[in-house]
Amino acid sequence: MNMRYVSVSLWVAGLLLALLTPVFGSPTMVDITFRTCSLVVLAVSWNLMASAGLISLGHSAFFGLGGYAAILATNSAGTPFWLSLLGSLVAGAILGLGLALITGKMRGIYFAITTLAVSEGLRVIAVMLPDLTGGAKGAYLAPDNFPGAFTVNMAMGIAAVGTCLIAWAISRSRYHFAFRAMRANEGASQMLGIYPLKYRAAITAISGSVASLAGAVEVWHGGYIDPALAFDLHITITSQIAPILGGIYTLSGPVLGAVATTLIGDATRIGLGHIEGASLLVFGLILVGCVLYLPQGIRGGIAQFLDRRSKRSASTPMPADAGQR
Amino acid sequence: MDLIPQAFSDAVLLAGLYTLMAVGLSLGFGVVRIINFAHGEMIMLGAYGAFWLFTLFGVDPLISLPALIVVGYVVGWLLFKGFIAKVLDAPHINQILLTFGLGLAIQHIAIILWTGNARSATPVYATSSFLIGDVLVVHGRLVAFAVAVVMVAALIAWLRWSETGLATRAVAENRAAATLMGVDVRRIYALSFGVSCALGVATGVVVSFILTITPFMGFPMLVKAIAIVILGGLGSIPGTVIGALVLAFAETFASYYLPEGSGWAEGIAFVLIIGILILRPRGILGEAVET
Amino acid sequence: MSFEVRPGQFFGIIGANGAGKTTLLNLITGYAPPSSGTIEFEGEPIHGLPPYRIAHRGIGRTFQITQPFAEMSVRDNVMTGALFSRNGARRSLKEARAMSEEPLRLVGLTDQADVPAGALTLGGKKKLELARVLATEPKLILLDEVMGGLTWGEIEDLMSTLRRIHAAGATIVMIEHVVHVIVDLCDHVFVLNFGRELFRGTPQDVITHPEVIEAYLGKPIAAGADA
Amino acid sequence: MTPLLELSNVRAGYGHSLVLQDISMSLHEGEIVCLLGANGAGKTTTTRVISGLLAAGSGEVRFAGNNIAAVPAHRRVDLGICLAPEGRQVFPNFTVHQNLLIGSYSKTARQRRAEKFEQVYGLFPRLAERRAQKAGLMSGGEQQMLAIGRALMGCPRVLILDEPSLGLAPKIIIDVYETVAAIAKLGLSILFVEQNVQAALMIAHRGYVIANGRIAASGTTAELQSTSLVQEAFLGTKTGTGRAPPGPARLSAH
Amino acid sequence: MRYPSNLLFLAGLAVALGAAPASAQEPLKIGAPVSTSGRYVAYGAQAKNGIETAVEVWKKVRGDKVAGRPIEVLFRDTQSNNAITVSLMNAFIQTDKVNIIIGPDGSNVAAAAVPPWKKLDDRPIWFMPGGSSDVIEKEVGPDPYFFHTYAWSYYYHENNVNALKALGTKKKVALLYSDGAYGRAHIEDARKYVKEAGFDLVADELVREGSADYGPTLAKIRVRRPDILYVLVQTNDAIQLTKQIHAARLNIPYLVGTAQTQLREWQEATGESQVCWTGVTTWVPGLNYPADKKEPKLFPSAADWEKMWFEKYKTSPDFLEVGYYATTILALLAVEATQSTDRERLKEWLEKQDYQTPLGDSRFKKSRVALHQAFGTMVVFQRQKQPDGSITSVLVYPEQVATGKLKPCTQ
Repeated sequence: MNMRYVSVSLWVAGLLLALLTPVFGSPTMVDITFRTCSLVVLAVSWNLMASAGLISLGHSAFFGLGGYAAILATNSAGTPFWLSLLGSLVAGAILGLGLALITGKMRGIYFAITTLAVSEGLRVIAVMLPDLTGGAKGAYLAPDNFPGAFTVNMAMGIAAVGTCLIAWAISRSRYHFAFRAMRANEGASQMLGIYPLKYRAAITAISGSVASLAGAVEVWHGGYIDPALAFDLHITITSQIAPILGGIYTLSGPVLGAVATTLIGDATRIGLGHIEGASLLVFGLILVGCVLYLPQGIRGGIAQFLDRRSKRSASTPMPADAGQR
Repeated sequence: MDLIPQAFSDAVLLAGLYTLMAVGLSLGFGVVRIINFAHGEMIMLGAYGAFWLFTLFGVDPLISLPALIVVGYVVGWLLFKGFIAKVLDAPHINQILLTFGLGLAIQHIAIILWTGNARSATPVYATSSFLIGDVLVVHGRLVAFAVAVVMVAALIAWLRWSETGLATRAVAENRAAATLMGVDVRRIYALSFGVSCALGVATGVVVSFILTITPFMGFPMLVKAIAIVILGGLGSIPGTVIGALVLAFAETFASYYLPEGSGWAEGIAFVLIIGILILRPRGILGEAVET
Repeated sequence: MSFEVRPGQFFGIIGANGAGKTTLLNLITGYAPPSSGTIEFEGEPIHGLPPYRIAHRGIGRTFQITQPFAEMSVRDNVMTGALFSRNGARRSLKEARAMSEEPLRLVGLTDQADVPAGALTLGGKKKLELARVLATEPKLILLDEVMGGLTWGEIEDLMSTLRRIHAAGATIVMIEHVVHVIVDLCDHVFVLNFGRELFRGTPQDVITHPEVIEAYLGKPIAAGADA
Repeated sequence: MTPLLELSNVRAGYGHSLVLQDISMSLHEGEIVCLLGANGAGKTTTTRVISGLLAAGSGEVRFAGNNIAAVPAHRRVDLGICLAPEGRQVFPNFTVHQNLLIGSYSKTARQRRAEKFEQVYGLFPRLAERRAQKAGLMSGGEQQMLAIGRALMGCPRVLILDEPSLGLAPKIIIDVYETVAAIAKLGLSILFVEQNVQAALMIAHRGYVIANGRIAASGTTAELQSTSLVQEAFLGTKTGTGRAPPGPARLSAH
Repeated sequence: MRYPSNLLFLAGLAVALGAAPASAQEPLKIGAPVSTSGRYVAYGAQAKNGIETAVEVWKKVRGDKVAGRPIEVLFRDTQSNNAITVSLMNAFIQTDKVNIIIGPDGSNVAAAAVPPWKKLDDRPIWFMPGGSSDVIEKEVGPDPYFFHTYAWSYYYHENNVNALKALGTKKKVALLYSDGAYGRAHIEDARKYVKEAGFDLVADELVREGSADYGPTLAKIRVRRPDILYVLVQTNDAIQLTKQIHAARLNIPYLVGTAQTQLREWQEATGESQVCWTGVTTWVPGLNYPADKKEPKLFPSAADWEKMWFEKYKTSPDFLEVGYYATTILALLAVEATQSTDRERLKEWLEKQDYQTPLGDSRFKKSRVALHQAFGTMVVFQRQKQPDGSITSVLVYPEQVATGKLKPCTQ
């Protein structure tokens, strides 16, 4: 029916929200939008890699690297805002490429653990080179030319919209075919002429660069960075909670999931902040509940719901092979 | 003074602890094929259990160990029946998220019950030591090592000689063939998940008097345990022992012989993991199990 | 073992289970390296090349255990073949889509083009693999037991499809268990047994050759069997 | 007399593909029945349905008169249905002895373990010699013996052997079949799957020929040997285009 | 600094009208970012206890209102997370329009809170009873509205080294610090003071935060035979490290710790191993500070206050709890005294006030960079075993408060 119409208008609404909130929104709205957009970037980025069959357990590596790249470029060379973001994009892409090269044919859990190891390794480097990074006590961004909160908020909005556009463009390109084929069966995909390493490198570079961008904008937003939180596993986890909650391997799923994750996170944090431990307890339980009862994510849940309704109204006959398992 | 004997002794004792830390995770993966991201929380629960029994009732951790192992088994069994069993056929990533969510919840239940204060049990042997020549051996570490050896030996013996242990290995090697032998695979899953959690709890008990207990102590240990399990090859118990030895020796010798080595030690471990995975994409002894 | 296939041939390979047929295909397509010997295609050595480069040379294959990209639609599966083959790089999605129509029609999957590949029957999946290979515009097609597990009707169907493809000029090497398919389709047959050549010749030669029949139906058990 | 094992109109498959279109067959107490057919015809799937590894989509599987559709695979071993699966599937890191031990894991079998060990080691002296050897290091023929021995340890009433000759040299195949014949003398019912028609017909009482998920022919050994139907099912010598798919051909009633 | 002139005007108007009825209904809003989940949860709980107790005592002594306005404390969970802290600070200032901010607790979240606060022109008075890291001080700079009610990291080492000077400066010192935020924030000043005092620095070793085995580092220190082991690690590490040092039988006469030695967490978890350790702190049970003369009920003597706390919580207080208590009371007094929430007026009052709190003198002084710093008076104490077997804190420095002498360890 007019599902397409609904989804297009939702996309447009989201896009406007991301780009107009910094202009017109109240401080609370600006803040929530900023964090949502940040998570959108990370979630879409994570989902891009997952779509090619590469499950990352180290997305914080990109995020943290982006943050440090921005702060180093700005503090040491006075790099202006936009240029520092570009630097982070490049740094993330290089790390992504490197990851693709060292992981080679690794798949599944081995790839995931390697990404985790890369993230932890970068954290150790950040901790152990205090002269460069400020070490564990962290470092402040000291810009000569702070572009203003509005610009930073806007940058995150643009980053989110841009990341979604990249994901959309990929979904309409030949790359989409290669990634899905690799995810389904990397061996068989080769027989169709797909060179897995090439596409692996492409997707890790793209995914890594946008995740780094999120880290860079966050640094400009918060003005402070330290290794424990830049390379926090929590970042990795939220950037995969969001797509899985929303609907993995889809375009809209990570975005839906990012919105839901941010809202649930805020609700539990503000609603239960006065009880020690309660907010993350509830968050954990919600996570468990979602995995158990919404295995296809919010998107899948909605689709199933609509499907069931249309089935009931049309009372379609059971398919012929219903007898099989 | 020659530090090599001391370094060697430190590394071996640490390897014992690391083995115990990782062996439960390894068993859980080998049989159920799930990496339990709440394994660290089992360690944490074990540590709190031993701590409270020691502090409130004066029960020595070594005496409470058997009872806590049973509790750990039951908790693991319940977690399996209540949650894990429902995602056995789900994608890996969903399973990871489920166990991560469980871990997060358990962590914060611990905060609500016991606050976030740091604690540690203080039996006498935790801080006494003796010398063999120039080599200093801390009783507490030796105790932990002994417990680790006994537990791992018991696990291996159980897997090798008991009827159920054999069935467990059969399931790990070939689910379908095990079913054809009359083995109830689901029951073995629940059982080995329980044993895996019991081993986590046992780890917690022995670190309760060596390390600091907080609701967050589990996660860094989990990361380390995953590293060891991957190093050794997923699901292989001898591999886990080798992985623990490699990691303990690398860390200890780096700490002794590199400038600021203690700080870099962890980084070395991760470089090692990446290196070994590049050379042997399935870990050192990783042939036995396919993923 | 040595053999050669000439352009335009319809070459059949038969042999009992475990005779090494699939290994042979894996060697040709680069999934396994040969421990010794050479494999040449159009006069150039191809052994040791990775599978995707062999695909780029114009060799396509299907898998004995079908390997469709389950979550992609049937058409998308076929389009993937069109997009990444020799000439795929210069192709737009639109062209690839247009190109996938013909293979889909040939194997008779046009009606199911928008169904996820995982939802096809075994026969459907075998046809899909064939269509996917055809979309790569191969000079040489290697078929690994495409008939296995199909109903008679499906087999007849697929046979006529293969005839059309062959008639269109493709060189085909097919491994098959269903011997009558080989007999009907092929102009050359190669019989493998325990990793070695047992016999080669025309289909009629093969099915009347006593050694072949023995390899297929087994030797009578002489020594000491008491039943 | 009701057959010990009976399949009627069984359909089964994996995911969306139906492998068994319609299978009906039976096995009586003390009988040796072979299931013949080309690769991919559905032989292994049939054994998986009988052993419970795969649920039948429709149709009935009856054992000793009871429908066992709802009985899970591991409980069927208790009933006495033991399968030596295709490709042997021994536990490679177990010793020979441990493989046999786990073979008698089921409750019924456990009580008769000592007796069974004696029997299996008697039947397979080679296994007795290599009892401490890791199964994964043994030759194909030895592994096959082990797989059969392991199935025997489960105190089967029906022993199902899925392609015991697969990948073995002819001489070894003879060994394997000699053993099967010897096992048959112990009085249990045997259903075995074969591609090697000659070998199979030497020891079986009756046979079914399965093609494309249906029973294409059935009959006594003599009947199957004397006709060209088997050869036809395998080699398709009597082919013609546009021919209707062959229905099950019954050669004789029994 | 530029202030919007209309804000000044409004402030003036508010003063002119005194406690106008309209503003009387408006509650006094205190923004309290506390880490009630995540890794700083122990600190968060203490911070919360401190503020809650202060408000309770205030209500008992002065009634439910301050300057005619009800008191509203907005506790918000930082989840021990940088990004959340940033958004909390923004929300406090922009959305909730809080009048005063007290917190946050853990050093990293405290550090993260600085830029968002500094960025906003209408930032309220900010009390920080937690973070001690010198990067925070440098980043805040000489900001007029920032009130640090805790000791900066270098205070620790100035006091610690002064106490050690009593031993003579011929001593060999081994420094041991963690690669975590605490160790990194402290090591430079510790080195500086140790060297300036003329001690012989024989070892300077780094350990990993959360390490399971300090054996290698301790073995390296052992061979240098130091007289003083000076340790800079946070509480969690300190617990396991203290036990390992005890077990390692290093035979070092003086074991010098910093903040953690005062914490009951550390004391309870280390058992016999804590004997002989010194600590440096702003608060220790048994301080003999008298009650304040003007506000004896809000600021009773240290001993009375400790008793009150013990009755409520059944444990003795930790320094964060005292710090948050004293800070909150000070904030309420400021509002009450000025009858205003205007930051200029509050600042002026705060700069002039002088109370004797359970945590010592409340006067704000200049520190290295920052303009306002109070409650930085530190004492050095040693955990000594008493004849009855109990282990107590004996004050050894400064002399005015000392109740005993620094004794070498006998192992």
